Amino acid sequence: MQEGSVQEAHVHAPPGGFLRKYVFSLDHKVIGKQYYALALVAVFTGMILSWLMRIHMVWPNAKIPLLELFSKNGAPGGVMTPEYYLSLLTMHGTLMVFFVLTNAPFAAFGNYFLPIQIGAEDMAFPRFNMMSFWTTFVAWVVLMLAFFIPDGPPIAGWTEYAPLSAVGKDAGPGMQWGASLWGISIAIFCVASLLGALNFIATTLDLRAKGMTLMRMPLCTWAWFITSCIALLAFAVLFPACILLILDRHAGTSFFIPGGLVISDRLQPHSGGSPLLWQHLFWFFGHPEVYIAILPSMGIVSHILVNSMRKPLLSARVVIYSMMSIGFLSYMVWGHHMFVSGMNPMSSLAFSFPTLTITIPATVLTLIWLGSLYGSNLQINSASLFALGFISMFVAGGVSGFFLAQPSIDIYLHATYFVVGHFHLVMGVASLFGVFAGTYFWFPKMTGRMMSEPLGKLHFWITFVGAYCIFMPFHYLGLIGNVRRYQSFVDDFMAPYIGWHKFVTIAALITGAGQLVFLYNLIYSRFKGRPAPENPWNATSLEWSIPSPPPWNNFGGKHPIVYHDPYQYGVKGSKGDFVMQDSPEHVVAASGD
Amino acid sequence: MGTKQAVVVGLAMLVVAATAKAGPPAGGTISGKVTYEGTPAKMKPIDMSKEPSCAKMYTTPPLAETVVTGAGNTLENVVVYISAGAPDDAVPSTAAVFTQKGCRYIPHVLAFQVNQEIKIQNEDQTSHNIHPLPKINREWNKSQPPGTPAISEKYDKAEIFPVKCNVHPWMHGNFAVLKNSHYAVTGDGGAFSLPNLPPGKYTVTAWHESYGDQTQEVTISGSESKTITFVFKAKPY
Amino acid sequence: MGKLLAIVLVLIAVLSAYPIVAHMFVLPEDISTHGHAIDDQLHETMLEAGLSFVGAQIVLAVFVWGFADRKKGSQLKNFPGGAKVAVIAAFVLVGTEVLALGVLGQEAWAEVYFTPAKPNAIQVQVQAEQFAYYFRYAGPDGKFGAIHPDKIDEGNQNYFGLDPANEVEARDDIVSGELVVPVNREVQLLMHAKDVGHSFYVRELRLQQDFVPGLDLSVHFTATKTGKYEIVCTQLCGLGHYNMKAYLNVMSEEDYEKWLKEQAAQ
Amino acid sequence: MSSSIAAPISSQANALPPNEAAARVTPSARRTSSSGIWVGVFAITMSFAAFTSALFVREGTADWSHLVLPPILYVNTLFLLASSGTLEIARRNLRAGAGMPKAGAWVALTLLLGLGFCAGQYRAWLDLREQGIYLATHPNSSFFYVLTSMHALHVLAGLLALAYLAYRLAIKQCVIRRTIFDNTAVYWHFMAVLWIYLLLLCRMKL
Repeated sequence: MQEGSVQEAHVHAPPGGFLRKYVFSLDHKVIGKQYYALALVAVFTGMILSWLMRIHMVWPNAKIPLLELFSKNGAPGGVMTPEYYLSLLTMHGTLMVFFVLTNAPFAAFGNYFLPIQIGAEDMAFPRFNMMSFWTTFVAWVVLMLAFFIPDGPPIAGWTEYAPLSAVGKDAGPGMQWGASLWGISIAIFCVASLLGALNFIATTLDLRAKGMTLMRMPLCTWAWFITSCIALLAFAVLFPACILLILDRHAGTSFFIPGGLVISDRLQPHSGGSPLLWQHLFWFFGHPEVYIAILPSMGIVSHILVNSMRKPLLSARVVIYSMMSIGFLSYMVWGHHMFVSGMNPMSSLAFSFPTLTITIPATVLTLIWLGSLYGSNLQINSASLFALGFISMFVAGGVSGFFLAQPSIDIYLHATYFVVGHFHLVMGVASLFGVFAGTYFWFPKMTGRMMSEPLGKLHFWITFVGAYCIFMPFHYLGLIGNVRRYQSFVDDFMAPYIGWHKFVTIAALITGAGQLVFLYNLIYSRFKGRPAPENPWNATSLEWSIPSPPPWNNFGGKHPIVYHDPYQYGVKGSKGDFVMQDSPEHVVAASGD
Repeated sequence: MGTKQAVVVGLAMLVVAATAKAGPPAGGTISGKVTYEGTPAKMKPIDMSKEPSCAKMYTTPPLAETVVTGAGNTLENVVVYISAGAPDDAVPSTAAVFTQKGCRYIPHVLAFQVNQEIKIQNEDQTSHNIHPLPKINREWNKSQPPGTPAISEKYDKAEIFPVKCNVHPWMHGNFAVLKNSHYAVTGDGGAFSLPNLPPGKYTVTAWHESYGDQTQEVTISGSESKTITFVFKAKPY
Repeated sequence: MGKLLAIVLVLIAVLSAYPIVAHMFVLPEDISTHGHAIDDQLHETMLEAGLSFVGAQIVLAVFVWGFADRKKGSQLKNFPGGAKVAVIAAFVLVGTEVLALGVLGQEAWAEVYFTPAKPNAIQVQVQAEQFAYYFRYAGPDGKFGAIHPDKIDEGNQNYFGLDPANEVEARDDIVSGELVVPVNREVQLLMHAKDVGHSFYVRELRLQQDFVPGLDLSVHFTATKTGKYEIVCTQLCGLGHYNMKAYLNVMSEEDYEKWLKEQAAQ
Repeated sequence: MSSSIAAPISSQANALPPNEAAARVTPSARRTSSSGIWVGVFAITMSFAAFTSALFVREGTADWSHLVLPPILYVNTLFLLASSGTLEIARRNLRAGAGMPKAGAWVALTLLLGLGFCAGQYRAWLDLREQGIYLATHPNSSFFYVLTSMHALHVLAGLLALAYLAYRLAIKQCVIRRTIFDNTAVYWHFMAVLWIYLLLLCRMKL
């Protein structure tokens, strides 16, 4: 049946009709753009939420008039209530982790470029592909609904720890229907991601062009492939967890709710459930999710760096193996989120070791990137700036992992701003830098127009410096024991440090505003940008061997044949300094491996 | 539903108007006091150390208010009302005010009429949360940061139920939603008085949050005033 | 532009390191017997992590400075030793770090979790609830009254759901909103959650432990310095999470006895 | 793989004898959907593994009681196993180049057996209800309902695929690509295996 769809989608004339072309398109390129658009909406929503939170946190009694118009209960008289702060916190986390960090680097770019980079005309199952996007879209709609129901979004944080998330309205405002919507939305999202991952894997395994051996795949294709393997496991586990949560909430079961709980003066009619069960199931997904967010960016960044260095990496193989081992290890470390959660202290040590071990492949990657820079011919442009920024951010966020990986230190640092700084840098900012780099690099191919370089560079400087100003202080505040997820700091202990929080808030406002430059650049260049040539960056991989933007069937019915490793740069004795993957030209000594 | 109430209210208004026309009502009065026998539980002091802004408002920590007694075994915070015999009254235009001050509810027991507006205000420097726990009325749960406007609410069914603050566990009060205007909450001295009762046979109910309720039948003829006493059984624990 | 990036990278490395080096953010004073181990561990890690951070940023800066925007046709070089060096370096440097930190550095953990509380430790039951802590001392009889969730009546200050009417043990239990302990005596906390997940965090004690509903855990500590310290909740527990706290009051032995008597009197 | 792309549209393919139609499917194309189905099987296995681990954790708690499985489950099991058998026969027929109606009939039989299984499962739930055992009665019943219903959902998906096959073969009497048939078979057999596993799990743990 899927075969049938492949044919219908591609054998005959290009897809006709507005709906088939732009809405329910089976074309992986359109679907990729749709994912990108959704992520863009989500990221700006999430950013505005973080603004509101930061403002309220440092000026707790500040009136935000517009907010009252948006939610009367959430902000009576324009002053945000404690529960609404938590609602925003939950929605910020959920939007960013699921709809931005999972969608943008993985689903969006993966959909658009994975098939092209392996020389395929489309995904293995175009219908599934369309379904995954629209299912994701439904998940997003369901989640956003929480803003518009009377009791508002849930207040249990993006981890939705049971029993807080499981007992329903007694747990507080937002925990009646808000939390249910959350559970349903995430369950739907899981299905979508499973379909997507399945599609990616099948495509990579089976639709590679002649001569495109696994080892000849570009590094970002590898990253997307490994990521989809991780996603397949992770979401397959989160889905059951959500089902059980929803049953606890609405069917009166007791999977996560123990007996004898008295909440809001009411004895809860449950018995025997295990709150730790939720934590285990959630983090078994949750930690790999971190790598689902970061791995694609690693791939994209490597792909772009090689191109702007005009010379191969020290070793593409090592990069691939490192990414594989990160993916593999990511399944043995979820417990490090639960060091102080009452888990058996023995297992804490058991989880700590692999967690520290992950730093080895991560360091290998970093050293490979750095080492490759040596003696290169580095071209500076918006794309490569963000790629270099990624390395800097990845290191900055990575080293703080050393602390949190150790149970004994985690006793002190757990649930402080140190953690917030850590995961925002390494998971949030770093992988977004990958997305930005990818955008500046591939925009010409996706739209047929170049993005504005000056604006791109301006965007980089604001974002790069801004991100450090926001997230570095978090580490310091964590060191003095500043607890996270507080809507305001009521204790005198924090008084001397509020200044730092104010600084962060202002930095966040400026950096956020800086993203408008990016938005403007996207929209402006899409329509008014300089027309892009077929291969503006003198790159070697297959996506640059076809027109910009690519025709509906990618290779115009031709069937690329691959002769080389993906990164033939600085090749001696060839016309240019590079040889494309599909050029039959004989390469004397392939530099690199 | 809503319209039905409107009708009821309308009728009630007519009744009131009629009586008003008939000149000053031959107002009988039921008055008396509420006492207890036995030894009531000793009220423990409330530890507010977690909320310094409130704790510093008291020189000695205030006591819990579930059982407040006065001289001569009198009992405070008892709602005395006409549970049967009197017609539903018109909804008063004035709002009943419920104040959060020093992390306590003032008054501890707030009695008001069905569909009467209640205004809940926060006079503290901290954020409070108001979470009434009715069984038949609509339940809601709102927070009230300092300096925000008063919360205005209504209840459309007669019911007596507890009110709690989710942020400060010790803050517990009670809402008594009553059908007619003939009610009183005993204060210091445990005395109450229900004036302006037209002649008739009435059921008077006294409700206390931890001792439950008692009823007495009272018949009023003309403008006589009757005195009754409610005696509750106090438990040491 | 490349040179500028290099400069900014160096600036970032230096400025990020400054507040640490200048001790602008010092850990709160440690008042526990096990805390020093955590602090040592943390400082050692800080040194290693800090060096790797600054080092990496500066190497990045140097290479960007040296090799960005070179003039056309300038010679490409390969990193001496190529990938091998990188891999070996990673394994040696980080590998030893991992071993040092991960294996050797768990004494603090061991002291908190693998050594049981001494038999003479004072037992205090702490109940976490939305949004406060309540502490229970067994009282003269040294026995805790049983907990009956259905008997909980907060308006009446019965936070634990005790049943003094029917249980003698419960009558003399002392319930306080403040954790009062004698200095230099080991205290064992019996942790009980009334409603949802909470956590017990005292910065100065270097102690953090979640409350898990339905699962009564226990931790033990010895406070070495008298004074008042903040206990805060670090596990998101609902709308009042930010306001969920209590105080740890470390007293001299005799003050503690006095306090117990006063409480018993009430 | 492009050659498969260049293949004529299905309506024309219908006209062709089976072997030739099969020939139109290039190796790469056949691999495509087959690795797809295996990845899918893997994902489903993972989520049932998650349910299982949840069960093991929950089993440790005090309120864990015992649940007597409705005997009809064993009958259902036979239905499901039989359906796997009939599907294999259908495939043999197709391979042997026997007429499509014959294969179609066997597929239809498979479909009926599958429906029988679902009906039986429903019956089992009713039996429990009559005993007053509902989803939330105790953890065992919760897990029983969750596991069986999740499995039943997956079976229904399989039934849809079977219905499609039966329709194409028996009624339209047209060729269907062998990969589709094989994948459906893989999925359907997996459903049987999964059910055996769940049955044993429920029998031992619930």
